[in-house]
Amino acid sequence: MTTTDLSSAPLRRRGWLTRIWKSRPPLVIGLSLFWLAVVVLMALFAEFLAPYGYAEQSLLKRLQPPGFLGGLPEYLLGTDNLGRDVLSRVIYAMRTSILIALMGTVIGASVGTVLGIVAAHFRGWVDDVIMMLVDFQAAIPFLIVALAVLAFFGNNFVLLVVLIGLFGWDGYARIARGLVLSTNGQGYAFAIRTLGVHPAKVYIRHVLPNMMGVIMVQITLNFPEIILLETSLSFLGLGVQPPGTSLGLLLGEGRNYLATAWWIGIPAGVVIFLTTLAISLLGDWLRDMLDPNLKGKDA
Amino acid sequence: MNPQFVITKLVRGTLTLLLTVTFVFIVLRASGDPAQIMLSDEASPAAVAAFRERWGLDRSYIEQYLAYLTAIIQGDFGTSFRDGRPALEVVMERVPVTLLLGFTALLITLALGIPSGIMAALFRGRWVDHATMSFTILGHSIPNFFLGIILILVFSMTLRWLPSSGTGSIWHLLMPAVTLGTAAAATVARFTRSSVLDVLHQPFMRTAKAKGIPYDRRILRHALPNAAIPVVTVVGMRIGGLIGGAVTIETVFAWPGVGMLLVNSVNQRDLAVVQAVVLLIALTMVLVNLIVDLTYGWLDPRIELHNRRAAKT
Amino acid sequence: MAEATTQARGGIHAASHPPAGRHATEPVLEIAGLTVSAGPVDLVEQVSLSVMPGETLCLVGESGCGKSLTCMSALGLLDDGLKATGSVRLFGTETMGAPERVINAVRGRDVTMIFQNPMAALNPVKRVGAQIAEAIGEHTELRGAAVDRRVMDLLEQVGIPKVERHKNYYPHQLSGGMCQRVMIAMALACRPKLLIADEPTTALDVTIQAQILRLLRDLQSELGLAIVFVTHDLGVVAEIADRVAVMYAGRIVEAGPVDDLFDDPRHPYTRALMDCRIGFSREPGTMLEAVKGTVPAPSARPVGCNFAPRCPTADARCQAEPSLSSDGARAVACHFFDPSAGAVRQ
Amino acid sequence: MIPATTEGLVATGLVQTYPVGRRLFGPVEHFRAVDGASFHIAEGETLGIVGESGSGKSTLGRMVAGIEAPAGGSISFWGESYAPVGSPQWRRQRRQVQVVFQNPAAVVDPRWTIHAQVREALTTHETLARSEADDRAQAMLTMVGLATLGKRLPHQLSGGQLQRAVIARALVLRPRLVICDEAVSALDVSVQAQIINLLLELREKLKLSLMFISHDLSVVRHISHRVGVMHAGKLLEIGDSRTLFEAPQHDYSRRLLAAIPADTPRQRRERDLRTFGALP
Repeated sequence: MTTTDLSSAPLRRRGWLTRIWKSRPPLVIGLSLFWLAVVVLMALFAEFLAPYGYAEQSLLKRLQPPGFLGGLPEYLLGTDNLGRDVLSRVIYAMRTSILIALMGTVIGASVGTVLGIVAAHFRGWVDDVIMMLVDFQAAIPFLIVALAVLAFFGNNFVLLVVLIGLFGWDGYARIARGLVLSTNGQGYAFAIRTLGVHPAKVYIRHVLPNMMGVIMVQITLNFPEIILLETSLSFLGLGVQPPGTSLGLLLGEGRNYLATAWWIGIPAGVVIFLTTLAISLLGDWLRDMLDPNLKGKDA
Repeated sequence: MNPQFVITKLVRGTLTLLLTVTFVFIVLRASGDPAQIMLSDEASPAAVAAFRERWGLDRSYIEQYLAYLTAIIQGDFGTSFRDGRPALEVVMERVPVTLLLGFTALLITLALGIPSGIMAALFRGRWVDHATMSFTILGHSIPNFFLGIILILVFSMTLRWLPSSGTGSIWHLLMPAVTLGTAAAATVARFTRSSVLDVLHQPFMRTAKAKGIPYDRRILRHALPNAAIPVVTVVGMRIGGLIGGAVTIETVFAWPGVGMLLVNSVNQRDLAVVQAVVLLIALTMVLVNLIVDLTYGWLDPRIELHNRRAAKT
Repeated sequence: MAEATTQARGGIHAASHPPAGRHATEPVLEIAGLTVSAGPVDLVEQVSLSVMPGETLCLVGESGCGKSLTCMSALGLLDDGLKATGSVRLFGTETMGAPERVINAVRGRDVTMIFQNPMAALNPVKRVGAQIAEAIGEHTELRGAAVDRRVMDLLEQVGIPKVERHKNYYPHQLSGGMCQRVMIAMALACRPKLLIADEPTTALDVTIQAQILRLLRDLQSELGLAIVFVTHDLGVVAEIADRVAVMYAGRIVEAGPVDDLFDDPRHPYTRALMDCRIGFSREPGTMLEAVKGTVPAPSARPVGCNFAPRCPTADARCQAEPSLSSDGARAVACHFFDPSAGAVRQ
Repeated sequence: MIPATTEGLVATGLVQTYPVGRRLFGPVEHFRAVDGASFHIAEGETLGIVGESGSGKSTLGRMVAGIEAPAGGSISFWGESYAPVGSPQWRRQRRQVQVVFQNPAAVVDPRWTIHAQVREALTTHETLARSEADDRAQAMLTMVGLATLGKRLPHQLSGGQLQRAVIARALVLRPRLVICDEAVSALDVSVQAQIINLLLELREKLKLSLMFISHDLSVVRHISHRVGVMHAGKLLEIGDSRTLFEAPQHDYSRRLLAAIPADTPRQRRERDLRTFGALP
């Protein structure tokens, strides 16, 4: 009864770094949002923003350094070994990578959340089977599984998206299951059911809306990893196939020209890095906002 | 530790392995005629027939599955069509190099991640904390293949300090191991920090203080043993990440290990080798998880909860 | 001191439980003007109290009134981010603002503490015997087998059966009541003079609570130790207290000998607490005299008397903060209390 | 006292078991949480159940509430038996019997206003025009003393107010029987008195039957007509509240009653004198 005595408003000593970090909305969050907006705009309007087509070659202007480093001014980030504009290729690659990651996230979040709810609702063997799959997924590095599947089935876009969608579903399932179990046990979902409300209504009206915050945070954790998975696969030459393009593929292509024309690969790498960084920062911040108790203690 | 706990974990590990084998079997079957896929196009009809006979492809799926399972258990993963040698042999000769890389990376992960996580938690809100947290976010966000390329660009291409690829000396090992280790270190540091912070707020820490135990011994004797419990789990999980990461890193640095073998085999569709690698990794992960679980049981006496329900007033 | 005044005032407390060790005059704990704040919010305001050797002082109040914080401040155990000002003297030595080693010299040896949730208050990965041994090793010259002997003595003293076996148990293998006994054994390890008990029986069943209270009383008369006992339960107060301090919304509103307080509560809040008790002397099924409202959050405390918004007798004067005025035995923080008249005017 | 009638709830030989420590090999062991409890609750009567933690009193409450199906024994609820848990008929029966839990903050949806939550309970069982549902929810909130607070979200209410809201949500269904499982245990004493008064008042007004489960014997004694003592899954004795508290039959009941703290320090000394013959 008196446990609340101590929990009231613990405040911390704050240094200047902390103040910047925790100012509202912090500068880093503003920058992250700005960068994500740029990425989304580029992905949406690639046709209008890219100065050239992504496959448009001009063999006479191969391997030009970036415009601002003494190259041709019309190629801001230079050209690659086939004389294609690096900037345009990065913009189109953003579209592909973001699109795949978004689709993958939607698939993973929906599949995972639904399976988690199903496991917690039915308990018993259904729960056992789903949790066994979750454990299995967590036990084997997903990149290996993805490589194996691609090896056997060959590479195609749909398979790639489905594979990437299946990455991370276990996280959502675990979270959804935990939340449902706790609210079903002694919590509001259980209490509302004892009023006679149909379980389906309880899940749709009460449980899912209450879960959205945590799911959103999980998405911000999962999204960067999904981008990394796709770019890793493409980097290894096993994801998006030429003539299509993806940030990972660009970096992979650029790897062969590191010594002579580093600008072919590096911009794509920077874009991947900044995007995952922005989402991670945003996720941290979101988590702080959503759950003040967790402030700074999260994992 | 009680045998019940160990047996449960062993059974679960075996189950995971079985699930992996089943998964590979299903993928193998679903992807078409194994004889066609596993053998190269130039294989003689006799070889195809022998293959069919060997794997029982004309029998029912259950029988095929059992035949497959038996073969796997006997260590027969098929033949690499590239050089005609048993797949297992092809894989095993790559294992030592990968282990060297993996262990070095793991050492870097632990040496970097755990102390910085502890320091960040103990000096929460100070510069150590902010530096660590910034490092963890950067480490988490930067793709390891990109980090590898940057390192090559800086230390091999520009400064010419380190070799960019291959094996042979400790200098060859340095960049791949650092690249592989740092990302995992970020996760470990972050988790260690949160775990230590969590423990610092536990009531028993206040008890220790009330007992008059000085700060350093409170941390050493009470906080860290408790904080270690969840950290062990995350280190175990990161080992999976290291294996996944090794695939890309070995490719970036042309490190001739299992990861590079896997990528090349996938590219060339040398499926016998692919399945051998996948099953071998699954076995490794199961062993790692078993070790983690046993460590866990050793660190945390509460694990025995189910068995010894004792003296209640 | 207090005793004399009480008896002079009417002598109705002939059977009053005399505190042991009254010969010593120096208080073991003396808190003056203690304020605990979290940033701009004061959680505990201007609390003063003292504890004499051998006596039991009960700190009573509802949740959020600051009684636990007051105890934590006394031992320098406040969480980071909470700031305490004022004066805390343990055995005559000022510890507030003093370096950690000053308080560590007495903390765990002369003054010890037990907590509300005994299971969580013990380290889950260390055997209970080892946890007691740690306290002994920290503060005494005992080593090796002597420590072990002492651990078993202590466990026996607090009524744990089969100590040989139970000392090797982990906390989760013991029940809540047993864990609290272990906590008490640990607290007694170095023969303290003052024990601070923060709701030690709240999480326990009523039969276990009775055993623990009994144990504490026995130990007190045996060892002559002073106890500060925090509780929200007036029944527990009746069981164990010599003196009582009632806290409301961060302040002490009334303090005095336990019999006086039960016979004649003077602060309206104390009276309200007494009224809404459901004792066995009350006729079942009757409406209780419930005071309206709830304890305000620390950030939402009213101007003036904290109890005024809930007080049935409040008037314009209560806009100002009442001071704790004493008539010798009793101290009451209420504008309606007249120390010279000895009662609250109605 | 209220006469025992056939109207009401009759429980016969209730048993509940839970599997413990699922083992790999060997039979599943069962823990008997409730071991043969028989009693009845008449219309308008309050039955108190006291017991320490782990005595099975909450499990008993959950069976009587119909939330858990008993492993053995039977329940007749005003002559009707409970439908299988989760079935449509079971959901309709929820109208008849409601539960008020210990921790009100955990059992309300944090994102809905309390008015909306009370209304949801109502519209689950009745098809009503929006305005009528609103009015009836508001009337119920007024009855529990929350007339002006309906638009608030749960975190904007104190513990006592939230418990009132939970009571309103249960009572808006006009149940015959309400099970209060430690309903006032988590509240501060001053708030606890308010809620007990509210329950006494509503019980009268709505002719409710109550099953009042608590570890706090004084509270149970105050509110109950009859009281049952539970220990280790067994209902040791059950009887008229006054008789039971004055002359408990069972040895454990006597021990339990002896453990209750004294009302005043003087009572404590008198008791100690009786028990130990001398002051300590």
